[in-house]
Amino acid sequence: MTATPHPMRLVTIVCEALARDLLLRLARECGAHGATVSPASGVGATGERPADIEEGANVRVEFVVTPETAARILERVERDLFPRFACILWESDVRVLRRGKF
Amino acid sequence: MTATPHPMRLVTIVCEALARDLLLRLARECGAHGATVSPASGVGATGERPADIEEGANVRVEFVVTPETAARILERVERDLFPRFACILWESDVRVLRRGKF
Amino acid sequence: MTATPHPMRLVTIVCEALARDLLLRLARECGAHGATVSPASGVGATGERPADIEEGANVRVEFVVTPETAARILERVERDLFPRFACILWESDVRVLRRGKF
Amino acid sequence: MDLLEAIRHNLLSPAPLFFALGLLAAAAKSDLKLPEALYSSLTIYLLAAIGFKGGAAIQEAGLGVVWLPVLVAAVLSAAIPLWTYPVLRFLGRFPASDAASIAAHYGSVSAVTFTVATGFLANTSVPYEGYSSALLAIMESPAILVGVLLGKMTEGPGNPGPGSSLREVLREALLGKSVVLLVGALLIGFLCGKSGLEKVGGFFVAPFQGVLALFLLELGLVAGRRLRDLRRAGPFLIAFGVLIPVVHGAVGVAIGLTIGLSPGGATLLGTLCASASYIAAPAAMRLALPDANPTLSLAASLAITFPFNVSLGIPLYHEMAMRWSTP
Amino acid sequence: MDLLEAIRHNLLSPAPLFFALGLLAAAAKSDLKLPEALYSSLTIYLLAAIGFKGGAAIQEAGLGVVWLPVLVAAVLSAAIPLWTYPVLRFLGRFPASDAASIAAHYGSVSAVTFTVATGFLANTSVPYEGYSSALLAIMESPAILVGVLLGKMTEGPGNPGPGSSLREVLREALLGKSVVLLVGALLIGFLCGKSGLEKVGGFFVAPFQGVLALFLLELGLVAGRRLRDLRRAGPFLIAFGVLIPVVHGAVGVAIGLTIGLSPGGATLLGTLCASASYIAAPAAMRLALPDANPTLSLAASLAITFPFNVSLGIPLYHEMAMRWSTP
Amino acid sequence: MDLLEAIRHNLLSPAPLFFALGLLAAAAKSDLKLPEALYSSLTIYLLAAIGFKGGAAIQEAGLGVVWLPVLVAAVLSAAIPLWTYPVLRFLGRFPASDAASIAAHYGSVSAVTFTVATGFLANTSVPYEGYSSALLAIMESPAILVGVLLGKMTEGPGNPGPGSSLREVLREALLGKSVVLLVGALLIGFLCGKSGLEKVGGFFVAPFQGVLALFLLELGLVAGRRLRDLRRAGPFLIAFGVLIPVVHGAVGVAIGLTIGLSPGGATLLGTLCASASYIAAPAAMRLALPDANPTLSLAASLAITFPFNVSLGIPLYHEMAMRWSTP
Ligand SMILES: Nc1ncnc2c1ncn2[C@@H]1O[C@H](COP(=O)(O)O)[C@@H](O)[C@H]1O
Ligand SMILES: Nc1ncnc2c1ncn2[C@@H]1O[C@H](COP(=O)(O)O)[C@@H](O)[C@H]1O
Ligand SMILES: Nc1ncnc2c1ncn2[C@@H]1O[C@H](COP(=O)(O)O)[C@@H](O)[C@H]1O
Ligand code: NA
Ligand code: NA
Ligand code: NA
Repeated sequence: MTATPHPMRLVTIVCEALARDLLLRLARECGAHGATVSPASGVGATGERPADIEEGANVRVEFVVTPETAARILERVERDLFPRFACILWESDVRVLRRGKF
Repeated sequence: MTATPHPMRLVTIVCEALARDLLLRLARECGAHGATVSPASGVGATGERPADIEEGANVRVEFVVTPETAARILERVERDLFPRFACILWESDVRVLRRGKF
Repeated sequence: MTATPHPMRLVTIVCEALARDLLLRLARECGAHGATVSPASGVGATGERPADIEEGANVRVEFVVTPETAARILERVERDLFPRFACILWESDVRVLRRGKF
Repeated sequence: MDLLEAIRHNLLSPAPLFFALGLLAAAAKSDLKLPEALYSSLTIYLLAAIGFKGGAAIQEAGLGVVWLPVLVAAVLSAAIPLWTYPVLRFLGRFPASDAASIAAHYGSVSAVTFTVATGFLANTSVPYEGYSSALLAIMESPAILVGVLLGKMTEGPGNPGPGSSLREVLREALLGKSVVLLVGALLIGFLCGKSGLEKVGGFFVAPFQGVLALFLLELGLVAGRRLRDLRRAGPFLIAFGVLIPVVHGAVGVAIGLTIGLSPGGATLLGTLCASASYIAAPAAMRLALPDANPTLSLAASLAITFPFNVSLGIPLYHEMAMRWSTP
Repeated sequence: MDLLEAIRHNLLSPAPLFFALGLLAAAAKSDLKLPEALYSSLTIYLLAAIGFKGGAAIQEAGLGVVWLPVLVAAVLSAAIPLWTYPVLRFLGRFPASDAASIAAHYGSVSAVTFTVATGFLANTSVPYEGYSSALLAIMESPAILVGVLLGKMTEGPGNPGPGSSLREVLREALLGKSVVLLVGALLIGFLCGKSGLEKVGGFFVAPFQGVLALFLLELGLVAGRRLRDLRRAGPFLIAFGVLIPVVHGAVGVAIGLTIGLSPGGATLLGTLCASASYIAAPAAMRLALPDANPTLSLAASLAITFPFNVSLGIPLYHEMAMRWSTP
Repeated sequence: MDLLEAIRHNLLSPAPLFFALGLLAAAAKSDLKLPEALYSSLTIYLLAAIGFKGGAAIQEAGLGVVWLPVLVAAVLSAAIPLWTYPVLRFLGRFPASDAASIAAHYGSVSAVTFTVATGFLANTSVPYEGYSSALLAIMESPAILVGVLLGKMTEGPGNPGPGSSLREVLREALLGKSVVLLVGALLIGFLCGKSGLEKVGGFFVAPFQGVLALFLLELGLVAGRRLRDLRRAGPFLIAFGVLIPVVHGAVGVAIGLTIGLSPGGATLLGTLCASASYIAAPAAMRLALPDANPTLSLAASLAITFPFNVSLGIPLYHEMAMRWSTP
């Protein structure tokens, strides 16, 4: 069995921990089948976000999705999260195994 | 001294924390010279994996490797981990400094 | 409103937690406007770096920056961090929303 | 013991001094920091312990005694934002959402300030109603709800986005972790009574003051990092953060004495009115009023009002309670 | 004290009530959660404390007294999967690997259930053998080994993959963190004896019941999130999770009395037989029997059997022990 | 009690046994590990508790009594690297930066070793100066500064890179988290005195020995993982890690008796001289002398000197103090 990877999009969002649940719901609505969430702290335009009180911490959320789903997520994040939360997003091209999962 | 980056592969695997040691061993056998492990929680086909009890948590493991090593890791993960653990994998192209390390 | 992403560089550095502040300062001097820091443990040429005592842990720092800033960061990391700390760096191409932030 | 003596006595006790240590360490940019998990764990411990002890005290006192103070406290918490909001909006010239958010913080309460006050009373051997932490539990949420309503009323129409619906705010105000823990532990304490408290006293009672001291070290570190934000906040907010607690403290003490609380109990009600939330309110406001700047409210409550209360405020409210209670 | 009274008494104590609070908070989808590090820290504390106290008690009692109950307990742990497996396989129609995994969970034991039982005995002033936690320590591993053998025997041939070799399973069963801590602390307690226990009693004894209550809050939250899985598990597993503990409890009590344990000690042996593992077994099974669905076994042990035992089971086993011991 | 008896007594107490359990578990590659946050939390607790108790003791003793031992201790800490460095450089043939870094580790002190020593004295009912933890606090930094100077003097010119300037090293040595906590808590204890200590005794005193035992479990795990590094370190460093503490212990005991400390106090000063840092020094050296290999110094201090001191060293220094104090 040879492992042939399929092209897919990786969308990474870093935002306030408070926005975690909203973000996951939003992405599910856009068609994401899963998500990986890691703790993070950060510095950015809205100052330092140290991780010691959860209210101030960031989360780093990754979605591996099809290009169409990625486009939908980008649009929703731009509309619903950017105006309300300290948040950044980037997107890149990746290859996955088991395309059917995404 | 100018910093000229060399092409390399980044293989990222998110899986049950329990599979951590197996995964690291497997990748070493395939020729990976190092690994970076971060804690993660997640949602996917096998349900929510909250981080509060370690048995249920995920880890996110990254390997920066040559394309040949990457291919070997993909094959082994597909064969040994996918059938047994909740697990996803993606691969992307990166550039590194100090090619000799990888 | 359509969300059109702009090309940008993602520079990821994994290094000893002790080097965190130096790295953030260095990147700011190179022109990075922000950074995301996650906890990590790892294995590499300098042995295992388990996360249980902070002195031994790694951090994983990501910068989303312009290609010019990325080049500057690579040069500084090569000059200032590589000789002194256990450290690896990789760079990749990403697309972001809100180009003005970076 | 006169006021100055009481202040000196209060300042030279472990809790405020550990807070000062945290402030100084943050100001000196020391790398001292507590792990995030320790911060949350201490919060959980303190809320569970406060609730449990309060519940056991309610059972001892009987619900017949407790209902009036609890009702009055709930009304006070809901009422405070009603006058705090116009002060901020028209005197302080804050935007509507910021005024509403800050008003909600000051109507809600700080469990840690409350606890420092009970420690102060214990050290000066002033008795107080054991069920007072029921007042703490009831005062968390009403102000948050009123604050959100104030903010929403003035907000223009437009896409509210997910999470800003009134239902979600209600949920956050009533099921937020601090409320659930405090009220839940209160109920458990009430059901278990004194015998239950004895079983777990080695954990929830004996180490309590020391845990509080450690927690204040962390709060000092957090507040110290917030000090920078204060400069942006401007002199009005700083004055507000010192003066409004004195007003609310006086109101709380007076009403407490009126409804028949002991001077110790009235001191605690005054302290609760004077204190500002920095756990429940920030999270709820961030979700409900995203336009409000969280830096302003958190800097005011954590870096001004909290230190003021634990150093000077509490002895002051106690002094008021003593003077106004002697006929 | 009759059975109903004992149940009421048991339910109205802090530990089960905090568990209920956790269940309710999870059901109401409150954002209350304990940091992961606190969960592991409390586990480590509880295991170290249980082991240490048990070891000191063994030293006091003398090895001559302890060997027989320990041996019997080990045999019980190994035997339970032998009859539980066919019940699950043929009555419950579970696949072989699931039947083996669940059987291993029910042969192994739950340290927290054990601890709630010692608390119950202490509160009702029933004496028990101090060395009973040696029984807890010995009963963790045998069932896991037997369960793995059952699962492997029936597994078809094929690529086992890394980590599923018998050697690795043995390693996980004998060197898994809960076994190492419990047995290690037991040895330390045995070597230090009573004087050692006095030195560390302010940490390992005084706050113990309170820490347990906090831990049960967390377990309640985890179990609450598992409740959804139960629907998938089906009615057979739910009935199994309630009935099998009663059977095993009766067996444990009867055998305990037969080998000369006091009614209190027999209650504890019964509780151990009735309890199901949710710390050591899940990790070992996940590695050894990857085809088994971890959701099934964890939902049964944590969301059914555990709450049943800490609420109704323990008073019931105690009642059995009292009745059957009076001649 | 003769030396052998004292060693046996010391070894059979919880703290060293938990350390041994950690060592064994790491050697057997058990998956037992403590969460990182627990490690930092225990460190913070221990340093705060040690400092607080020491400060309260200074207030009781009076500054007039304390200044001389404190001054002597500071000088000792600064002086030790001056002779340790040439030993490592010329006998051990280490590179300059490694020699300087190891010398700094051995001039600085280990709070945990100190604490095990106070436990040993308490268990053998030997009185000691309560303010001794002031000696611990003062001895952390001087050796670090001297070590850095030694390393820098011999370092060739070249781009030092960010963070290696003397100012940053001073900052790390004086504002590093362990120094800030220890000195800060000492000051707080001094200001609060005995009455303050009573308030927080249920947290900072009663559970202390037990917390220490748990912390030693973690240290054992960390040291166990370092044992592999020892092979690379070579026999010289192993001999160094055992012999140099004996020399420093003797020096500390002798000087302690000379300046009028009780035998107990002299034992503690000897222990401090003999102990090597593994919290403050590693961090400071990593920043100041990046060429030094952190594996060497940490393996020596944590995997050789620390276990030696807590098992054999402390009874030995105590024996010295007893012999040399009787006229
Ligand atoms: N250029 C950047 N590179 C990486 N992470 C960033 C960058 N800018 C912002 N972030 C992350 O996004 C969070 C919010 O950013 P901001 O809205 O700019 O405060 C920060 O706390 C960082 O974690
Ligand atoms: N589409 C996805 N994007 C990002 N992470 C995913 C995705 N699907 C699954 N994961 C991660 O992989 C883990 C296992 O996935 P699964 O096997 O689908 O339950 C999840 O807990 C997530 O952390
Ligand atoms: N090939 C690799 N892939 C991913 N992470 C690596 C790799 N090599 C090293 N690392 C990370 O970089 C840290 C320092 O590497 P080293 O300097 O090789 O010890 C390690 O602890 C790992 O976290
Ligand atoms: Na208030
Ligand atoms: Na069982
Ligand atoms: Na020393």
